[in-house]
This record gives sequence, structure tokens and C-alpha cells, in this order.
Amino acid sequence: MKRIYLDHSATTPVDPQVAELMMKYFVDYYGNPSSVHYYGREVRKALDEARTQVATLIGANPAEIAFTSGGTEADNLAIQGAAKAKLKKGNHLITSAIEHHAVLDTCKHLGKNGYELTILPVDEEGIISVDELKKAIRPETILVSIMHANNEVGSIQPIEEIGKITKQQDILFHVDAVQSLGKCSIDVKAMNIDLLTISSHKIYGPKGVGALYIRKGVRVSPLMFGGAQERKIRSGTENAPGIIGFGKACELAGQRMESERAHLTSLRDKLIDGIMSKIDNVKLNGPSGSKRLVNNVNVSINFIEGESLLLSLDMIGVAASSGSACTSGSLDPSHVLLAMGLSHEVAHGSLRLSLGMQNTDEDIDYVLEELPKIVDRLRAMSPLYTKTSC
Amino acid sequence: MKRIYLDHSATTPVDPQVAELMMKYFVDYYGNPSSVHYYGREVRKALDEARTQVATLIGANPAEIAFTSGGTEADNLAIQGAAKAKLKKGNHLITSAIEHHAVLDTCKHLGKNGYELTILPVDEEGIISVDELKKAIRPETILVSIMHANNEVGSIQPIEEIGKITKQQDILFHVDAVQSLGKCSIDVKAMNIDLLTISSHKIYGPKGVGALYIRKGVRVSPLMFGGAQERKIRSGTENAPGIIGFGKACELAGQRMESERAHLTSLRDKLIDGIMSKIDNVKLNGPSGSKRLVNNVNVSINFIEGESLLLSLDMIGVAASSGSACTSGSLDPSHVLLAMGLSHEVAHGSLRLSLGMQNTDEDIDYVLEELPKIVDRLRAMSPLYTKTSC
Amino acid sequence: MYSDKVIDHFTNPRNVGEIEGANGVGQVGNAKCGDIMRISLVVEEDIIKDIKFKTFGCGAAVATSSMVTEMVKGKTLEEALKVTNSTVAEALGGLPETKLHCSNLAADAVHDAIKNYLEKTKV
Amino acid sequence: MYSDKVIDHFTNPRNVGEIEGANGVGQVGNAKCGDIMRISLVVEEDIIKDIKFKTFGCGAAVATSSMVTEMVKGKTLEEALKVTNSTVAEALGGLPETKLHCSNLAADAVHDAIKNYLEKTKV
Ligand SMILES: Cc1ncc(COP(=O)(O)O)c(C=O)c1O
Ligand SMILES: Cc1ncc(COP(=O)(O)O)c(C=O)c1O
Repeated sequence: MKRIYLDHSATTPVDPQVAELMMKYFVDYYGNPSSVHYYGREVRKALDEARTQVATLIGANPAEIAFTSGGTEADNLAIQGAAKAKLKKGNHLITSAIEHHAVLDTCKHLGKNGYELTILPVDEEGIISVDELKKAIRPETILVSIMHANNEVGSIQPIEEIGKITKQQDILFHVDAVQSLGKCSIDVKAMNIDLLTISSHKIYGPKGVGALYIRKGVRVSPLMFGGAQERKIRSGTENAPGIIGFGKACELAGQRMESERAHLTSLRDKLIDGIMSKIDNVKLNGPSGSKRLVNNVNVSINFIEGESLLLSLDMIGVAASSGSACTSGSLDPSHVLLAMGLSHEVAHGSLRLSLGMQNTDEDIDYVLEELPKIVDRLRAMSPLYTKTSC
Repeated sequence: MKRIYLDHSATTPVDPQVAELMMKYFVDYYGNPSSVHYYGREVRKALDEARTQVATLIGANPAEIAFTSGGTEADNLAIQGAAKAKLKKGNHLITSAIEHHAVLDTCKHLGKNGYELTILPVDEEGIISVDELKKAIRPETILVSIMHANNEVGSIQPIEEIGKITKQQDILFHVDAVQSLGKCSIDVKAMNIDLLTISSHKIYGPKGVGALYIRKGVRVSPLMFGGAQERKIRSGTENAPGIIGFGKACELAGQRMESERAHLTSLRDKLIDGIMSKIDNVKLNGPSGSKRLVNNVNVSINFIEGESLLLSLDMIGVAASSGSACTSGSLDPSHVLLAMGLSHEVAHGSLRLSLGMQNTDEDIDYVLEELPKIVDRLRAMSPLYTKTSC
Repeated sequence: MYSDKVIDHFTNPRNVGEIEGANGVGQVGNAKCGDIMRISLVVEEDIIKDIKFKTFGCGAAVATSSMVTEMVKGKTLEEALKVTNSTVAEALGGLPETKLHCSNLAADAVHDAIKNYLEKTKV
Repeated sequence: MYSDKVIDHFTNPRNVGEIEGANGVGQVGNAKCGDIMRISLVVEEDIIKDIKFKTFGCGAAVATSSMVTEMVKGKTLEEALKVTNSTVAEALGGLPETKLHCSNLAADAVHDAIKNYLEKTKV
């Protein structure tokens, strides 16, 4: 069976060039980078190069990058670490209702443990209001954490505008850029970002590696104690092959960004237009055009439930995801879709198709051919659907 | 140049079988294990198998394993997590002076943040006294953290005895078994261990992966919040290839344990005997015989400094490590050697040679041939050495 | 995640639809929680002669609905009332832990339809 | 980590040893901190005619000791006193950050030996 992977926002395959490079550091240059000897030194050099590759993609200095075990750890390190380090100054945090759980749940945890938390709402396109953010700022506000691009609906937040405000008011600004890395250009200096989370496995690098950009002069308390690696910010033997792979993936992402943006945008718009015209009772979730992440398609298909849609797609070789409760791991459907004002029913029927480098026009044609049949079949089974409902 | 790697306690090469298996999960089965579709399901199955492989090696149930980004994170999760979860019961922690920094520094951090800490001394062989441990226990003691085998001097602690005491007194018992895994048999049930740290890159698995065994019924608070992976104990997209590689490494380690123990013990004793007989003014650090880790050799070579010894060895292709301040990343030499009563001078001249699977009798012969020459050369340069000093 | 039987029943669900002249109709769940199952059946002389379902829900919800219709079709009402959500899950070769509660209500829907039949015929 | 020059001086240190009839001897550091450098020199008519070192310490300590002996040999005392720890580090093509303080004391040892010579000759 031909398989079409349309779940790149969940994770990506490792680029063969990246995998090959890592292999070298598994079996040949396997030393501990802290070691004095040959095996350690060779790895140390490669680590330094990776740090530069990562820094370059986001406009940072290599010394401002702390490698972590992934986006989740970087988000936690940024938020827990900054909150702790800044507690003398204040205890108020601001975030948005559509953040990834790694941000939202960390903020909520702090909100129950001595900090005050404001969760900003979003509009129906999944975008926060800068005015509301301004109003939420208090003298004791120490951190604003707003994601760059949303992982479910692809909405892009007004990061530059927020950065100007936080800079002016001397508040730390953390941005989760896990989804935008390699797809939107990021310049931490120009955007006035103090802390930026990125993750390797969303840009064709290995899983289990991420990084936190920490602007020079900004202090975050560590989550973990130990061998004092990463300038004490992140102890633990460095995952050298993983970091080196991430570095390479960043380099490739930088080289490919422009052409990939064009490629993905064209596939995205073809897919959205096709779905909207071929299936009735469908709603596009998230903005369209330039406010939408280039590789994100998210639609609610009324009267059917997301997981059964995914299973049906899987049976014809198409891998996708959904914000239905049955796939969210909780009893409620996606908190992002609910925050955008969707009813539970409509949120249950959401389908995310996230595009990647390997996808082709033919892939989209195939999906546009098959998806309507699946929808028909599931709707015929649904007690909520009657032919007249359109 | 022939290269001989004698730094297996710092890290090991990845077994080619493990690397090959991981490759499959980088480029073919790359899905997110939380996904409903084919790519996710295939990975989920392999993760389940890895969990079983890891659990089997330590006598645990698969559901008692939480994967982490390494030994450091597992130590932090165990100690910070248990301390937090048990705070209602008490606030006293007990550890030893020779723990890895991932344990010791975490305990010290807690000691400055509302907890009471007892650090047990060790004898000149680097072993704690069970009697002193008993005396240190108070009604408010909630956690005892003692490593299985020490990473520098290879001393093996009386874990079974400690486990009986902590069990009887209803105190949590955490064991850092990073160095003993695959070299000593471990049975968490028989040893009455509640929390056990292990790390993949010390047993021919990939870096950046570890696990914490958490006995059924024991609660630890998470360090990180997010997607609720690993039963909410450790959020973050699973490092699937890494975990799968770790699983395979555990399986292989189990199969090889008996023969490796014999192989390593024989090389170790040959190396120790050779050094002691060929070089004057040398001291073996740590115990000998069965109380010593099978792959550890640690000697202090008087009148010379560790880093220059390592550099000299590196130049003839031998990779080793030292507890000298110049390699410890701090201004003091190894806290382990100091805790065993060594003077700073003698600690600076320590040399650790840690053996592995690939080492041969010829490797040892070569080291025994070359090391005395290097020592002579460095001593000739040393203001501390006079020919009469022996 | 799902057993082969679940996948089979999801892919080729038995007895989908609504019976025009049903003398018993039952429904459980609601769209908010993500699962709705509607059962219509024809009872003749205490025996379920015909049964059909419509389901909005995940794979487990569809498969249990399909399975329960097979299990009770041709059975007496008394026998059908003995079929529970867990016997349905068993018949499917088990369900994932997370699906055991919210998506496993098909037997309840059948019981609801039988109750509806009994209430109707009482009158 | 170390520059090629450091490695060269570590591998082939110049002027190792102790001069029997030295008229100036200096020593800095202590074994506790892990670095000791001892310099012995022969001064004739204000010029360093001969110089040797003995060093207990890391690669940087050995290399800086070796380098400093080369830098001051044949120089006047005044010139030698202008050689500092940082000019030695520079001459070696730089040292790792962590080595800049504790292991970079060779010039101090030379200065100490010159002081010793000057004190002796004053008497
Ligand atoms: C926006 C966003 N933030 C954070 C994460 C977490 O990153 P990781 O999977 O590397 O832990 C993800 C992906 O899972 C994400 O999409
Ligand atoms: C005894 C011991 N504990 C913990 C660790 C830390 O493990 P990791 O390197 O996987 O973070 C190590 C090794 O570095 C170790 O030897």
C-alpha cells in the first residue's frame, strides 16, 4: 500500500543525511565530550559546530543555546527556570489559552504554587489580542509566554509586537517556536525574544533533542543538578549524536526554508480548497493566508468523529491526526479548538493534515479523491447526520 | 595509530546491533508513538518491547519503568520527585559523600531549600557503613539515596543490607545503578529498592536515554509538565529510537553479563597487578576483589598530575580519565577521592582506566608497557619527585 | 492498539442503519463527550428479529455497536439483557484501557432500546 | 581543546630540569591546587644565560613553563620581567578558558626566580 504521511506537526522522519551523520557518532566518535582524550575532543568539536548551526537558524550566538532533551524540557526550563529566577521581582505570568501543554500545564502548575497566572483568550482564528496582553500586564509581571505558531491550527501570533511591549516593560518574553522553526524566519534579536524553545524532531532531526535559547544576561534556574554541562543550565552527559543531528537538521532547514515555504504553501492551499469544495458541512479551523503556518491544514468535518476518521484514513495509507477527545488523551477534545469557540461536537470532528518536505501534488490528489468517500461512509453511520442537514 | 579505549565508565560506543535497530526508527518507523496511525502504532509496539527488555534486566515490571533523557534526569526525578511527594511525611534525606553529582548536588540543592540532609562518610575503600546509616535515620527521614557501584573507584555498596533497613522503617530507597547495570546482577524486588536509576550510554546504548524504576505504589512528582507521556511522570515526545536502542542494549547486556563479568574481571586484575608491580609510589584507590566493580581500575600515581598523564596516554592512543581538578571541572580534585581520605596531592595524580567489552589482553599488555615510561617522563619533570622518594 | 476483530467490525460494520418500522429505539451518549449510539430493533414474540445501529464515535464505539447487534440478533429479550458492555468488549478480543469507559456503551444502547420496546408494549 | 603549540610544548618540553649552580630559584603554586612550577636560572651580567623548569601540573602548566623558558632565555632581566602570564598564553596560541587562571603561572615563577637572584646579589 502506498503510504502518505500527513502528520509532520506530530513528528518528522529523520533526514537521511542527518541519520548518517549521527551514525558516525554512535560507533566511531563515541566519546564523552567532557573527556580530555581523542574520543572526547572529536565530539566536543562537533558539538560546538552543532551549537553554531542551531544558533544561526534563529539569529542567536552559540553561547546562548542550551541543549535539552526536547521541546517539552525547553519549555519547562524556560518557564519554571525564569519564574524561579525572577521571583524576587514578581510572581505574575501571562500565557495564552492555545499553548502546547508543555507551556500551559507548566504555567498552571506554577499558578497553583505561589504564582499568579493570566491565560489570554484567542479569537476565532486562534490569535491573541495584543491589546488584551497589554491590559494583563501588572507591575509584578515577570514572564510572558506566547507560542509562535500553533501546533493544531497553525495560527501565527504577533510575536514582534509582543516583543516590543515586553522589552519596553522589562518583562521576560518566552516563545515556543517548535512548530515555526524552519518554516518561518526567526530572529531572536530583531523579535526581542528572551527565551525561545525549539525541538529537533519537528524539523527532520532526531527525537529527544531540543534547545532553549537564553538571551545573554538572562538567568534561568536549572531543572536538574549534576555534572554541570551546558554551563550548569542543563546537567547530564550530552546526547552528542542527537545534538549533532539537530545541528545538521537546522543547517538543512535554513538552506531549504525558502523553497519549502513555497512548496508547502502551494500544497496546503490546494488541500484546503479541495476539501472545502468537495465536502459539505466543513469548517476551516485557524486563519488562512500568511497568518497560517505553511504546512498546516485543520478542518472540522461535522457529524463524524475524529478518531474514526483517522482509522479510516489509516486504512487507505494516510497518516493524520485529530483534536478529538479520543486522541487527545483526555476526556475533552482539543483545548485549542475549544478556546477558539468551537463546540465540543465540532471539535470532535476535527482533522489535522500537516504537510512535509516529501509530500507531492499526487499525495494531495489522492487525499482529495478518498477523503470525501470516507466522510460519506462515516456520515451514513452517524445518527447526527441526515442528508438534509446541509 | 592503534587506539585503546579505556574510558567505558564515562561512556561506551553504541553496539552495532543497537545502532542498526535505531536506524530503522529514524527513517522508516518514525511516527509519534501517541499517534493513532500506522507510523505511531509500529513505534508504540517497539516501545512496549523496549520497556519489557529494560524491566527484565532489573527484575521489574514494565509498568514500573519511566524513560528519561538519561541518568542525570532519572536521579533528579527520583530525588526531587520523591522529596516533594513525601514532604507531608518528613523532610530528611540521607545520601553518601561519594555519590555522582547528579545525586549529591540534587540533595544539596534540596538541603538548601527546606530539607534536612545527612551526607554519610565512607571508609578508605569508598564504602559506607550500614551502622552509620542506621544511626542517621530519624522519624522524619523520607529518602535514602545510595549508589550501587561508584563511577570513579568502583566500590560496591551494601545495597541489600540497606534495602532491608529502609523497608523495615518505611523509608524510600533510591539507588543509582548507572555503573552497575549490566555488570552486577540487579533485582529491585529482592533488594527492596523503590527507585532505581539507569542510563543507556554506559551499556552500549545511545546517549540521552535513561530510565527510572519506580516501584508500583511509589509516587514521585514530575519535573516537567506537558503531553502526559510515561503516565504523566515524564512528559515530552518519547525519544523512540533512543528508547528502543536502550531496550536492545539491556537485552544484550543481560545475555552477555556472565561472560563479560569474567572477561572484565580478568583484565582488571591483570591491569591492577601490572601497574602495582611495575610502578613505584602507586596506590590502588577503592577495594579489591568482589567489592570492586569488574571493569574499574583507579590508581593514584604520586608526584604527577592527572591531566598531563591523560594527555600523554592520549598521545599513544590510550583514552582514560582522572579525578584531577583539571578534569573535574572544579577547582578541587574528585570529591570521591577526597571523601576516601586522599590528600589533594594524591587525588590530583589519580588515573581511572575503565574496561569494556572490546578490550583485550593485548590492550592491557600495551598499557603496562607504555604507562611506566610515561610516568618516568612526567616524574622527571616534576619538582615533587626525587629518585630517593621511593 | 485495536484488536483485529475491532478493526474488522470498524471496517465492515454489521447492521448499520435505522429500521423504519422499529418497535424499540434506544440511544446513549451525547455529542459533547464524543460518542452517540442509536439502536433500533424489531421484537417479535420476545425475540429480536432485526436490529440496526447508527453511531457517532471512535473506532471502539463503532465496533462495539456492530458487535452488539450481532450478539443479540435472534436472541430473546432476556438473553439480550444479559449481554453487557464488558461481554461485548470481550467478544471483540478486548479494548484499549482508555476506551473501556466512554466508548463502550453499545450494550447500554440495546438495553435502552429493549426498555423502550417494553414500555411501548406495556401501554 | 589545546592548541598545536601547547601540545608541542607539552610533548617536547624545552629546558626541563634543575640547574646545579643556579643563582636564582623561584617556585609558585602548591600541590593542593594541582600546579607547582619551579624555575632555576643562571644570570650573568643582567642576562639570563640559562634557565630550566620543573613542573607538576596539567598540560597547560607544562606548556607554559616550557614556553616561558624559551621566551626569557638570553633576555635581560628587565625584558624578562615584562613577560607576563598572558603574553605566555598568547605565545602558545591561547589557552582554554578554564586554564587561564590556575595553570598559567609560569611567568610568575620566572619573576619569582629573578627576585630571588636580585635578593641574593644585593647581599
Ligand atoms: C508547539 C509545541 N511545543 C512543544 C512541543 C513539545 O516538544 P517535544 O515533543 O520535543 O517535547 C510540541 C510538540 O510536541 C509542540 O508542537
Ligand atoms: C553513577 C552515575 N550516576 C549518574 C550518571 C549520570 O548519567 P547520565 O550521563 O546518563 O546523565 C553517571 C554518568 O555520568 C554515573 O556514572
